[in-house]
Order: sequence, then structure tokens, then C-alpha cells
Amino acid sequence: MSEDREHRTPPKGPEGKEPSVTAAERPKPVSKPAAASGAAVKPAPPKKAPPPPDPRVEAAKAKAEEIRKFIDQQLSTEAVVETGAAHIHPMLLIRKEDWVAVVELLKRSDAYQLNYLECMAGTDYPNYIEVVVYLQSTELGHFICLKTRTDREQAEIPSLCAVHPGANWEEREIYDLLGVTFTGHPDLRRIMLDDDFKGHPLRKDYSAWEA
Amino acid sequence: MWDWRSQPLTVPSVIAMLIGAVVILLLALGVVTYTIYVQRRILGWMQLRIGPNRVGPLGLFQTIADVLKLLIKEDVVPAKADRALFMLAPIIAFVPSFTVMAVIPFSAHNVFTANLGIGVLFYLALSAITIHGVMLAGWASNNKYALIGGMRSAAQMLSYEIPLGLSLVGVVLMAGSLNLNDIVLAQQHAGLWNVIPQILGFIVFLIASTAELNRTPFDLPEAESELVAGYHVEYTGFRFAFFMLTEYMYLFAMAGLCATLFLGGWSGPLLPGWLWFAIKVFLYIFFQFWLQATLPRFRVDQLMTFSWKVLLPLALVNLVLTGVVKAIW
Amino acid sequence: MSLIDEKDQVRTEEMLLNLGPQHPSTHGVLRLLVKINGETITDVEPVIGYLHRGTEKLAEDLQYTQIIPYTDRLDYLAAMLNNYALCHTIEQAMDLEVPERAEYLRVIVMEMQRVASHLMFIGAYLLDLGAMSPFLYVFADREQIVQLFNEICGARLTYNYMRVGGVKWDAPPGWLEKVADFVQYLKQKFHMYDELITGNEIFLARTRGIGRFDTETALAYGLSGINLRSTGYPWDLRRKKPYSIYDRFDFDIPVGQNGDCFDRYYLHLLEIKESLRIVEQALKSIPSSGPVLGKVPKMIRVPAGEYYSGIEGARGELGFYIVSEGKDKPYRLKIRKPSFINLQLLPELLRGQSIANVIAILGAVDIVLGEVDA
Amino acid sequence: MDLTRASQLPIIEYEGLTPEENAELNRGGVLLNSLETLKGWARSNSLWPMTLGLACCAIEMMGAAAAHYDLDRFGMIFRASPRQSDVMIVAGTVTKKMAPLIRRLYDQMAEPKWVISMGVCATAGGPYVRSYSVLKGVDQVVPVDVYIPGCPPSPPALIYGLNMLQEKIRMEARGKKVTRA
Repeated sequence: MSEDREHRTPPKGPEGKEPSVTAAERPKPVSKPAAASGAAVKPAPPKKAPPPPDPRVEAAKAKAEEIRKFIDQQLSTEAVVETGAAHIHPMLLIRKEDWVAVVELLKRSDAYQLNYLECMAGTDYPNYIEVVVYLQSTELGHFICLKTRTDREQAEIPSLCAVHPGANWEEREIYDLLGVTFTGHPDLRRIMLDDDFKGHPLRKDYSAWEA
Repeated sequence: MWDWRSQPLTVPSVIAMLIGAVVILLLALGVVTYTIYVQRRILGWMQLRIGPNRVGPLGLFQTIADVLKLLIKEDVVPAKADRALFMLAPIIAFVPSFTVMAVIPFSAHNVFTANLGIGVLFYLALSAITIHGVMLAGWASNNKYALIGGMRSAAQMLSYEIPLGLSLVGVVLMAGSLNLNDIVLAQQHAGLWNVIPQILGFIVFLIASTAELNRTPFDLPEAESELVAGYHVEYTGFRFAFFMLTEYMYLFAMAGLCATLFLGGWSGPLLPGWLWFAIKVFLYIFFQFWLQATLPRFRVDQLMTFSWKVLLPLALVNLVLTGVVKAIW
Repeated sequence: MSLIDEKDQVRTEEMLLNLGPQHPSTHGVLRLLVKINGETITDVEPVIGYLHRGTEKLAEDLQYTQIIPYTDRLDYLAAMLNNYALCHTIEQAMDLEVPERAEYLRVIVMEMQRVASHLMFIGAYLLDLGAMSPFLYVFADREQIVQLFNEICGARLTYNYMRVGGVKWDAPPGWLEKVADFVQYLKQKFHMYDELITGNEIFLARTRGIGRFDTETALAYGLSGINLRSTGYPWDLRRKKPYSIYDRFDFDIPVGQNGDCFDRYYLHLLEIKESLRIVEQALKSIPSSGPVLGKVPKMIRVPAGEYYSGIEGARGELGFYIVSEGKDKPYRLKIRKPSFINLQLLPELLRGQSIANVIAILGAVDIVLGEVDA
Repeated sequence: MDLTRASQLPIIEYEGLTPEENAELNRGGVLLNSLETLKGWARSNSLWPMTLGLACCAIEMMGAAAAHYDLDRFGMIFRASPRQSDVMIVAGTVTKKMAPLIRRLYDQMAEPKWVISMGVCATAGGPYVRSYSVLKGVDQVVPVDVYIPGCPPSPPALIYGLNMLQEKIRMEARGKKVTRA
């Protein structure tokens, strides 16, 4: 597992300052292999075709770039660390400090209206913990993926509760299972496990037998 | 008409009285036992099921097994409960339920009961004592569900006692007597059961008595989905059986009251009196089971509103109408 | 009761009522800490996690096909839909093509599952409101669906029927006719339910105008499924993001008007009707033969990357988020659990209500604890 | 009365008694024996389960109680209050968070009480045996009388398990120690 993980997670500094240099040259692991190994073109019927880049992925990347420009204009040029595609959806990696601001901006902006938080997930990578939200615009049909990263040891991410009340329990669950502290969360307690439970089971180094 | 009061108080008559009381007691117990069985079978039939059919032929011994099991089950008194009251409550609830049987005339000749001049009042007064038992049970259990159940029960029984009583006054006016025997005789004399002239009173009585009995759709005090088991949530074994018996005993008593007051009691053509009485009682009981299989439950505030804003005015209207008609006649 | 209207005048003490985790109407092991003042609720705190089984962690150690049985046990009332949601995500990721007949079979079982799940909701909801018979009636009907599923996949509740790229078994001979018969049967039964329950005055009095919320609240809280549609917002993924072959069928998305408990109940009933319509159409146009499992590699390896896709489950949007490293096991699997998210709104709905409404509101939110806790 | 296999047992041995005493009891203990048979009969025919639906198995438990299978035939009606129930059907996965509460519910039940572990999750953790939050078998917190395998067991399996329990109760009422019914 580890050697495989190596190639897609370049060594990087501590949390917070993920320099866009490394991030930019590191293609989103998703898109490329998906197009390559999946070996499929957009139109469903003809299946076996040489692997040109999937047009859906290309479109997603373009869209992500477009959103980045929008954020750059409205907020700051440092908010978006990286753009890409999560499978066929536009993906933007947001700096932790601007996390709430970006989500709020995209929710309020007339151009995107990403008003519906569809899915929120946290993943434990070797060097950082990543929190992903999939946002949906119920009126305009946009569907994008935003993510932010934090250090594993002092996992801390601003809470989205104020923007999307529905994030409340999702964040509690991530706090419970992954040990990410959401600053500004109204009621951050364990939700699934007992209060005296030790450790955070969804972390890769957690072992049920030690506890 | 045979009457206790006409007999001199001698040793044989006292023994006869005791035997009579025991017979009624056993009869009531038997009826209650099989009421529960019939309830389960009828509900089963209405719900595409079968109901108990394994214990004894056709499941006839099912309730006996249930009662027996409850009698030999451990008697738990919760540590935090008010011990004395906890043990007293089922008795307070249970005793009046048997006592009210005294005034119900089961038959003109063969089954004897007290020919009490104030029969209707006696019934209402004694049945009200049961509320105390229920409230005490709720209080003494030291359980929040039980407390809420007990309080709901008290509130509900008190609210519905009034329309129930008022609906009976119409019948009393018609017969000119509080004696249940006299009321039956009056109906027989008139050749018309009270259910026809007192139809409004009958409807009020049906609804209010359903609420008094805590049966669906008024079964709030023991609403399973809200209060687990209501006021008797902490009771086990035979104390719980007492509450169950009380409930079904009142069902029987109320059915008897209904038959007596509105359906002509034991009077009827051809068949013997006790059989007529039994048929009428069974009809009422069946009606209750039918309701149970059909309706959802009221909400507690709707229940109160219904009593005070609908039933009470209706009962009063009935009373006034009866009075006017009586005055003109 | 007078306590509710005059709570300012009557001085009462606040009481903490603990509802659950073992309580007949919490539909499992949900615990509600209810603060009541008289019979009025001042605060509610749902405590969940009593059925947290760590599915997401377990999935990290399992091959993709092995995860499918675990999805059965999430929302155990709608196992087929859960199966599909996972397979759908993997198929999306691998760009797999599913044979025609398999797609039709999937749609048939999924819609039948939706019917079974909604029937169960109706029965359980009426049981919560104190009516016993509807529960037994719907169980008799649901039993027929369960038997049909038993015939096609050999299990009554946890089907494990879908596979990546198709379904495990073809329908046994005569099965589709049985389904057609059942659809006809339930269509007639449907009117009985409608008349018996929807027309009941007590039921209306207990559910009309109770537990209301509007579209904005619903969207902000991320509600989905019938909870969202009851506010009048036609958000159904079968239409909005068509998957499988739903774009071939003609069906409506019923929406509510008031967003109250009655609407949520009634939408369940109407959706049963729509699902039956879909099943009928699918039965008409299903290819009579053909493979039911597409060309799928022996070992399923999802290409590295991250994937999310959701389907319209019985309780709302059921989605799977998969992070893959290109191996036969997922690096991370996250389930977007509709019940879990729908339940968040409960405290808002309950505050200020009377305690008797708790059950009506909780029941209408329609949660399955296996899914809430995962 | 329903006197099934238990009443046809040839020899009854009371625990803690010598064989002679047992023989004496068997000769003379007509009243005692029939009383105990009656006790077993009453208890086994009036098993009221508690509604303790934890997970998937609860649906099959409801299915067993519902119209198609109808547990009421055997005189079993579900009681919501542990005080009034005789048998606890642990239907579903027992998590570590839930385990103490199950124990408390068990303690609240009045003697005599029995426990049925329904499904592999309650029996031994089942598919979740490797999970960090699942108890590996409910018998770690409460004594179990009957285990029913299956994931989930079908209603007939549950009914069979309950019938086994009934038989066990009848036998135990006659002083026979039952390890495997």
C-alpha cells in the first residue's frame, strides 16, 4: 500500500502551506489514471477505443479553472491552491484559511449558487488529512468538489456549519472518526462512539486491538 | 322480582349472599379471561392473522396460561419506588372494578345482584376511585413514563367522566329512577329501548365510555409508541395482572352498563334474559375491539378539546331535549 | 392541555425525558434526550451511534465485491438500492457498461424495493400513531415482495443481488409474470390504503400542519428524498441526474405542498404508485434474454482517483464516495447516508411541540438506524 | 393441555438430589410433578418477548410477529416494557455503546427471564466481527439461552428458536438441566 501511495503524494511541508508549485505539477491522481486505465471515451456505446483524454474530465478541468478565476477575482489569488478534476467533476483544492470564505462565496454568488451540500468526507492520507465536500447547485445544476487539507497531528479545519447547517453532524462524524477539530463548530462532540473511546478509527494507523 | 332487601338477615341468607357474590366474581373472571382471548382472536381475524391457537384446543387456554405465568413471575418493586404506594395502587385500582359488578343486573331472575336505589351513582362513584389507583401507580413507580401516563390517565378520566355522567342523566330522566333494575323495567314497559329516544345520549355514552376505558382511539395513558406502557410500566407479575384485569373488568362492567341503560338490559323476546344480556354485552365489547383494529390514537390535547368542546355540549343538549320532551309528555 | 397554552402562568419544572435507545417508536436504537416543560418540548438532543458498526473502516479491508453485502445492512429496508448505489459508483469509476437485461432487472428490483420500503414506512408510521392494523396489512403485502426477492436471489432481507457490471442471477422462469401479477394486485390494494388511512379524521388531525419546514431549510440542512420533496421542491435524482435507464420511463415526481407530516406520509403513498408504474413499463420492455453480467475483469480494480455518485434511495440521496489507489480494495469509502443527514433537522422540528407530537414528527422523518449509524 | 415431549420424559432428575431421593420423588411426587409441569406449561406458553430490535434482524422479528407468520398463535405478544416481558430477543448487531444498556434492560426484567440471540451479529459479531465498535457476541453481557444462526434468520427460524426455548422451559421446569434443547 505504502509504495503505491508514495507516487501520488509528493513530499510536502507541514499543513497549511502546501506550496502550489508542487501541487500544480502533481496532477490530481484522479483524472489521468481514470482516463487511461478506464479506457473509455465519453459516448457510451463504443467501448474499446484508444485512450484519448476523456472529454468529460477535460471539461471538468476547464470548469475548475473558471471557478478558480472567479474566486481569484472575488476573494484572493491565494485561496485556490490547485484545480483539477475529481473523476468527472471539477475539483478545487482550497487553502485551509479560506475554506469557509470560499464555500460561502460559492453559495452566495449568482453565477454558481452552490447551495446544497451533498457529501462531506474526510480521508486520512499519509501526510495530511483531506476534507472533501461535494457541492450542488440545485437551480443551476453545477456540481463541484472542494477540498482542503490539514496536518495529521494537529488536524484543524474551520467549520462550515455557519454556511451549511447540514454540515453539523458530518463534521462531528469526521471529528469522531478522523480526529479533525472543526473550529467554530457549535457542538463538537463524538457522535458515533462513546465519549471515552480512545483513538480515531478511520485513521490508517488505528488498530482496534491496541485500544 | 327477587330482592336481597326483602329477605331477613339470617344465617342461610347471608350464606346465600356470599355464594351469590362468589358466583358473580367467578363469572366476571371467566368473562374477563375469555374477553382477552376473544380480543386476540378478533384482532387476529381483522388483521389477516390467526391469533392464539396453540395452547389448548383453539388456543382456549391461552389467557389461563398468561395469568398463571404472571402469578408465578417475580414481583419486582423498583428500588427508588415508593414501596407502600406502589403495592397499594393495583389494589385501589382493582377492588372498585369488581365492586361495580354488584349493581349490574345480569338477568331478571337467575343471577342476583344488589337492587340498589342509587345504582347509576354507585357505578360512577366507585369507578372514579380507580383513577386514584392509576395515578398512584404512576406516581409511586418513580418513572417518568409512568408519571406522564398516570397524569394523562387522570386528566382523561376526569374530563370524560362528566359527559359520561351527563349522558346517563337523560336515561335516568326517562326512567325516573337511578335504580338499574328499574331502568330496565321502564324500558320493558315502554316497549322501546333507550337507544332510540336517547340516541344522542347513546352516542355520547359510547364515545365517553371508550375514553373512560382507555381504549383506542383514546388509549393515551398506555400509548405504547409514546409512553412504553404508560402508568404500569414498572409493574411486573401479578401486580401488572391486576391492572390488566381491572381494565378488562371495566370493559365488561361498562358493557353491562351500556346494555342495561340503552339496550334494554336482560329484556328481549324469546331468548332467556341472561342470554339477551350476554349478547348485548358482547356487541359492546366487539364494538370496542373493532375500534381498536381500526383507528389511530388521538393526541392528548385533541382529546381534551374533544371532551370539553364537543361531547359536553352534546350531552347538555341531550339533557335539555330529554327534559323538554319529558315535560311535554 | 391547559399546560401548553398557559405555560407562562403555570410554573412547572423542566424534566429530562430519555426516549430510547430501546423504545418502541424510535425505529431502532435512537436515543432522544427530550427536555420537557409540562408537555411542551424545550429542547431535544438526538444521541446516535448505538448501531455504529464501522462499515466504512471495514470496507477499507475488503475487495469491492465483498463490500456489497455490507451495503445490504446499511438501510436494511432498502438493501437493493444500497447494492445498486455502490455498484453504480464503481461502474461510473471504471466506465463499465451494463447489459440491457441486467439494467432492466435492476430497475425492477429497485423499484419493488422502494415499494417495500415505503410500505414499511406507512405501516410503521401508523403504528406509531396508534393504529395497529395497517402495520399488519402492509407487512402481508411486503411479504410478497420479499418472497419474490427470495426467489430471484435467495435471501429475504439482505439480498446481495447486484454485482459490478450487472446482477448476480437472471430472473428464474416465470418470475417476471409473478411480478406483473403482484403489481396488479398492489394497484388494487393501493386504493384501500388510500381510503382507509388518508381519509381518517384522527390521522389527519394528528399529521396536518405538524412538523412543517420549508424548502430553504431543507436545502440548507442537505435534506433529500421525500423530506425535501414534501416542501414542494421536485428534487429527484432519477430525473435530475438520470442514472441507469430511468430516462426511458415515464413517471412523475410527486411533491408536497406544506412540508408537513401528512405530506410526507402521502408522498410515500404516491411514490409507491409511481414505482409500480416504472415496474410495469420495465416489464413491458425488458429484453427477453441476454447476459445479465457485463464484461467485468475478474478482479475489480477501480482506477486511482476519487469518485462520488449518488442515487435516489428510498430515504433520499444515497451516495458513495470512493478514494481508490488502483487496487482491488478502496483506500477510503464514505457513505452519504440520507437518514443521517435528514435526522439533523429533528431538533429544530421538535422544539416547542407537545410531547405527543414527537412520535408523529420522528416517524415521518423516516429514518433507518442502520443507515444513520452505519 | 399441551403436553408435548417434556411430559413424556421417562425419568425426571432433580438437581442436587441423590438417585434414591430422586426415585422416591418420582414415586411419590405426583402432585409436585404435575405442579411443575403446570408451571412449565404456563411459562412456555406465555412467552412475551421484549421489543429490542437493534438492526436488520428486527425487521425479520417484526415479520415473524406480523400477519404472515403471526407469533400471536403461540401466545407471544410483544411488550415494550422490560418489566413485563419474559424473553429478550436480541435482534441485531450489539455495539459496545449499546451493550451496557442491554445489560440494564436485562436486569430490569423480572425472573424468570430468557434471552434469545437472534442472528450471527448478536451471537458472535457476524460480518462485523472485525469492527472496532461491535461486541463479539451478546453473551458477553447477558446469558443466552438460544442462539439462532442466520443473517438475518428468517421468521421460521425465529419461530423454531422460540419453540426450542419453550421446550427448554418445559424441561427445566421439571428439573432437567438443558444444555442443548
